[in-house]
Amino acid sequence: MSSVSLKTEFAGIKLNSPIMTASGTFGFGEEFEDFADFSTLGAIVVKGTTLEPRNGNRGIRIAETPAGMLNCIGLENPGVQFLVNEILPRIGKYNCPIIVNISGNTVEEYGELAKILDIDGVKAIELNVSCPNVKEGGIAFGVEPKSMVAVIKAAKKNTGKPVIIKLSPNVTDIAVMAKAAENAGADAVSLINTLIGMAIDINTCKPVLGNITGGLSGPAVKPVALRMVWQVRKAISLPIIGMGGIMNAQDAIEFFLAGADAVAIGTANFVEPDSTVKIYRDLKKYLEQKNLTDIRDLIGKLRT
Amino acid sequence: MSSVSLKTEFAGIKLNSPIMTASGTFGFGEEFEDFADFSTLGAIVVKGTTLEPRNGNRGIRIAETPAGMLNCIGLENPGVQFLVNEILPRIGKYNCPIIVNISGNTVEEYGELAKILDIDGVKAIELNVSCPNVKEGGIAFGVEPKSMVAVIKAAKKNTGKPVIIKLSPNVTDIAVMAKAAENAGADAVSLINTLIGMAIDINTCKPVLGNITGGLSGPAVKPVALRMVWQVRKAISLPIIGMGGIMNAQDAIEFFLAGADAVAIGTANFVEPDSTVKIYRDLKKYLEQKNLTDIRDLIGKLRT
Amino acid sequence: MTLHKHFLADGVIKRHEKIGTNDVYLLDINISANTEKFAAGQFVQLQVPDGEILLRRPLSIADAAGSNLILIYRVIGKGTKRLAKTSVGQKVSIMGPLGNGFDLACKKPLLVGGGLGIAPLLLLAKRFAGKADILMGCKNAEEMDWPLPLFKNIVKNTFITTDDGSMGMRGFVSEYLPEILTAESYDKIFVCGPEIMMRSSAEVAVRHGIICEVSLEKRMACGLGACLSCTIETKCGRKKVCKDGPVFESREVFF
Amino acid sequence: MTLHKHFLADGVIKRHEKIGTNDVYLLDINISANTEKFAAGQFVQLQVPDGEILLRRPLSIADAAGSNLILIYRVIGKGTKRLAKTSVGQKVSIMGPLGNGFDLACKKPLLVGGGLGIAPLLLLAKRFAGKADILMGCKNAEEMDWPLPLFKNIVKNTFITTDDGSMGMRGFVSEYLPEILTAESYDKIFVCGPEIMMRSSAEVAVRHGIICEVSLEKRMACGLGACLSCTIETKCGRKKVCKDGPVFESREVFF
Ligand SMILES: Cc1cc2nc3c(=O)[nH]c(=O)nc-3n(C[C@H](O)[C@H](O)[C@H](O)COP(=O)(O)OP(=O)(O)OC[C@H]3O[C@@H](n4cnc5c(N)ncnc54)[C@H](O)[C@@H]3O)c2cc1C
Ligand SMILES: Cc1cc2nc3c(=O)[nH]c(=O)nc-3n(C[C@H](O)[C@H](O)[C@H](O)COP(=O)(O)OP(=O)(O)OC[C@H]3O[C@@H](n4cnc5c(N)ncnc54)[C@H](O)[C@@H]3O)c2cc1C
Ligand SMILES: Cc1cc2nc3c(=O)[nH]c(=O)nc-3n(C[C@H](O)[C@H](O)[C@H](O)COP(=O)(O)O)c2cc1C
Ligand SMILES: Cc1cc2nc3c(=O)[nH]c(=O)nc-3n(C[C@H](O)[C@H](O)[C@H](O)COP(=O)(O)O)c2cc1C
Ligand code: FES
Ligand code: FES
Repeated sequence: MSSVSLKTEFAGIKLNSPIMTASGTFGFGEEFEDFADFSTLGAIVVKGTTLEPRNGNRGIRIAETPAGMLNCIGLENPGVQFLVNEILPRIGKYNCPIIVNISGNTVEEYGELAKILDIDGVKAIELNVSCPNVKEGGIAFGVEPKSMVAVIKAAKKNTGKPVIIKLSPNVTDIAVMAKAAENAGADAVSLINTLIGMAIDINTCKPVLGNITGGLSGPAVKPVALRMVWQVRKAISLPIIGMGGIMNAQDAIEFFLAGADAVAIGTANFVEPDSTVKIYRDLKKYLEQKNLTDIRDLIGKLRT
Repeated sequence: MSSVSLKTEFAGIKLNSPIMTASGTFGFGEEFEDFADFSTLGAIVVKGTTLEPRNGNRGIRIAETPAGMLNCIGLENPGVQFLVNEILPRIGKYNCPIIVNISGNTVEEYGELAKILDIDGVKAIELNVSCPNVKEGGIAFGVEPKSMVAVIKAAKKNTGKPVIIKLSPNVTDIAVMAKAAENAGADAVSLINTLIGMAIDINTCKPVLGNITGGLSGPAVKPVALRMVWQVRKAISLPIIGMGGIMNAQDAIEFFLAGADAVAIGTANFVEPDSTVKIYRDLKKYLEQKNLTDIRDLIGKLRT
Repeated sequence: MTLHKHFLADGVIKRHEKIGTNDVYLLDINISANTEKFAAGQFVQLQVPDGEILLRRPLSIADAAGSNLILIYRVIGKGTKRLAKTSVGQKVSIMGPLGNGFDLACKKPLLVGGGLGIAPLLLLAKRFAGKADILMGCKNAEEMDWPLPLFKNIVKNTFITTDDGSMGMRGFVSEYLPEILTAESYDKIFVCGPEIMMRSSAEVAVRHGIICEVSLEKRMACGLGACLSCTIETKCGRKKVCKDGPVFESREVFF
Repeated sequence: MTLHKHFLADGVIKRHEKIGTNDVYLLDINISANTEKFAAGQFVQLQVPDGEILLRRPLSIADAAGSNLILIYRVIGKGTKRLAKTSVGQKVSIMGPLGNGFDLACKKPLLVGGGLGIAPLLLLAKRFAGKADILMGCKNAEEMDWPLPLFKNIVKNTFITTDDGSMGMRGFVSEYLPEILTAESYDKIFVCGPEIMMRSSAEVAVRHGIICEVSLEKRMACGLGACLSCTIETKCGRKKVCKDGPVFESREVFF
């Protein structure tokens, strides 16, 4: 019997562990039923949701890159009403906090979405202001403090739930964005979303992806993500969900040390569908080895 | 006998091929004498040079990351006078254009360096305004158009040589920077310098690198670099040196298609010291297969 | 159509050999799990060993017996090139069985395969216990070297086309198909191969009033219906090839 | 001290086996090039096969004969862990010989090695053709399992220390060193091992007025003096371990 506890609290939400899933990589949880153990998950962050259903991008949607992948899914989703009516009731049975990742074309849409999702079965909302794949909306909000602030305020005004802002790494100074988010009243930040990248097929001389560019994720981006978490940790005092290339407990621990209060697992779910379970197990082992009993003893403990 | 020509011109400089070496990864060329074939190289871009000799950063200076590496060399170099008096005369024998990469603490220093290097034996200067490792200087110039413009102007005023500005990828909008550079009178741009990243040793709970953060290079960054070259190609008409994770001819071709007029090989030199030779050979083969006779028929030919 | 709970296992390579002149390999993997109920048309997500390749690769179940899985693949790019280097005894992580598989309900089936699309038809032919006919199309006689022996005793009649006429009929399967469908009263055809070949074959089938199932290919990340890499537009809305497919009734996807 | 032009070659693994209880491996590689003139103390940059590991790994030349190179390494992290999985017959890219190597000029040499630092002393002992003595230090008797047999017939006297006293003298080599230096009139000592051990040994040597060469370790990218990953501060200015070293006269680097 291990006396190590991974239980924690994030923005007022009680979590079984600080291990969450990254939006868009874990569906609605159900898809991973055979591999995940929902009692070890801190939260399921579901696929990016919009007011209306969306078809996403045409053509090829993923490409593998060295130690990473590009995606241009383009926010395909069944729309918020379907989520509320059909999916949330279904996944409630996991007894795992559900965080809904939302995306809007306008500031008002974020507000509207926040209002619709201010219901039981939703523990928090995560604002995706950085998805690089959708021409209207998305991108603009995430790289410019003013519009990001407007989005946060619109969301806050319309919900009693914690509002998590997901920061884009495609900015000159992530700390500036984080501070703006803190001042705007966000309850937490998550970072990073994907870096914008591209791949070319030299046989056809065409871009590999249907949308030309896509979002880079996976181990390749980990050094950048880790650096940004560390920068943001120094800049603000809001809780942080760290993500970007976390494949195993070692990676997760690096994020905790850098200052993440929770981590989210993304691309790793595609590589090992039981990644979250393994990370939970190995994280416990690490704490035991280090004679720590509480995951919170690790957070921000980087010695510089 | 191949009728394919890799000869080209870049910012008025005649090149044997569009394959250059990336500053800081190829020393002064001499170090690679046993492996490189200088007649296949377009230019040697030598290590970042400053007015005074510099010792660089303390502690561990490199770390391997998934498909990439972090470095925090910190611009160690023997100073511009040593370069001019000792090194340039020595490496003149290669008959390969020498481009000197320079870094200053102030705008004036860039001007001074440009003036000192306005000599035979130097074909062009490359302004490093993006090295993320030096606390004073470097970083600030590369992420803010106004100071970058000042640096370019200072250099241009002091030299008759082509001035290449090396863009930092750590910005929100690389096209904005490129346009500012074009307007300021730069003769060419090169991109990308390294992305800022970090690595943590979970046993010691300390950063791996002596300088805490370092510059990420290698295959991991290629998708980002390629996207930026493509973005910049659309934004300006200056010639571009594309770099970032080019390991083989296929990678190089992707950069040419995206719009690079020349490419620079960096981290690959550490992996295969004869990378540039192999890329030269395989690039020729590709052109033959595609029934192209001139490398310039490839440049910017991405079909979107 | 049987759906099973997915397994994730480190299989052990029992056999790995080149079976075709043109870089086609057979991989026999012991997964220490009963594979008897895996449906023909289902696939696995195989992890290319040795760490360089990030994403899993989807490969059809070509055969399944006891606790062994047979996969047949062609070297296409980075992943399969590296896979071809793995040796007997090595471990390889396998996740599956994924997708729906073919619906066997029919009396007189015709299997139609092109290139590597022939692979999943092997298990399908077995499930039909000898009562199926097969029409195989390849570029040339050389490309027929691997499927011919494999199908020898598990189908009734074998029809062959090659693009260059070096074996069997000259031309595409879809050109030969009307003749076959007229000569014999098949009530269902199962097509797997390049999309253009599936489209044209499906068209012929529909013209002959015969139900046609096709097996689609799309780039996949998760293989579980979560990432939406593989979504397609169907007559009945958007579907995921990995989960709702890869097998679809042709009229649902080609319209 | 002989300096050679570098080669870059795909060596073929001829032997690869665990020689120590604690994850120490011996790698015998045929590089189809004459290795006879490689200097003791030089190293190679070895590419870990299979593509996952980007940078080469520096490993000392433990032995060189004919066209074969012997490397002895301990599994430390990602790269050596993966290296340990390569099998006989596999190709491995080797670049070398790099660095300066030890300066053999002396009459009565004492080799001093700690842990894996003992590896390069093997070739050094051979170059001294039996006239060298060796002082080896390890954590415990178990750690002595691989070096003992290797040095058996190529040195005169062997002195041993273990941290826990389970073999030879109890303690660090530097504690035993004064005694040895007093008993016998060595005119040069060659030290390779953990930095702290080299520092303290060098101090003893200097106190006894004996020249001491040490072999340093620093993280390396290029191994050619180009990237400046491995620069150190010396009495004579900044030097590169990969090119100006790895061997230095102790007073040049420990001051
Ligand atoms: C359900 C399904 C079953 C399949 N069954 C077989 C089979 O039995 N035998 C066989 O040889 N091939 C089969 N394929 C195709 C096989 O997945 C690809 O040939 C393989 O993924 C190529 O990988 P690569 O790394 O060599 O090529 P690369 O071109 O380097 O791969 C780059 C990326 O594109 C993807 N990709 C490339 N080609 C295809 C393709 N045709 N379909 C889907 N993704 C692709 C890869 O998975 C990878 O993510 C199947 C595909 C699907 C979707
Ligand atoms: C000139 C020289 C000769 C060496 N000779 C030997 C030898 O004969 N036998 C042996 O077992 N080891 C030797 N080493 C140390 C050996 O290079 C490291 O143990 C090895 O690189 C560890 O790689 P890894 O991927 O397993 O470890 P990781 O810790 O995962 O490596 C991460 C990075 O750090 C570098 N690194 C880690 N430890 C060291 C180290 N001690 N020195 C230099 N770089 C390091 C790696 O090369 C890599 O770039 C030598 C080092 C140098 C510089
Ligand atoms: C296929 C895919 C789809 C994604 N969809 C979303 C999304 O809908 N909303 C969002 O905020 N982030 C989305 N992301 C980004 C991830 O949530 C995460 O921020 C990113 O992938 C970095 O983490 P990783 O490297 O662990 O994957 C997506 C990522 C991938 C790979
Ligand atoms: C060890 C090292 C040292 C570098 N030093 C410099 C430098 O002095 N000046 C500079 O402009 N860029 C420097 N760079 C950046 C490279 O020139 C190049 O822009 C970057 O590494 C991306 O290319 P790559 O992925 O091919 O290495 C350095 C990179 C590395 C890895
Ligand atoms: S592959 Fe992920 S949804 Fe189909
Ligand atoms: S390793 Fe590159 S200079 Fe020494």
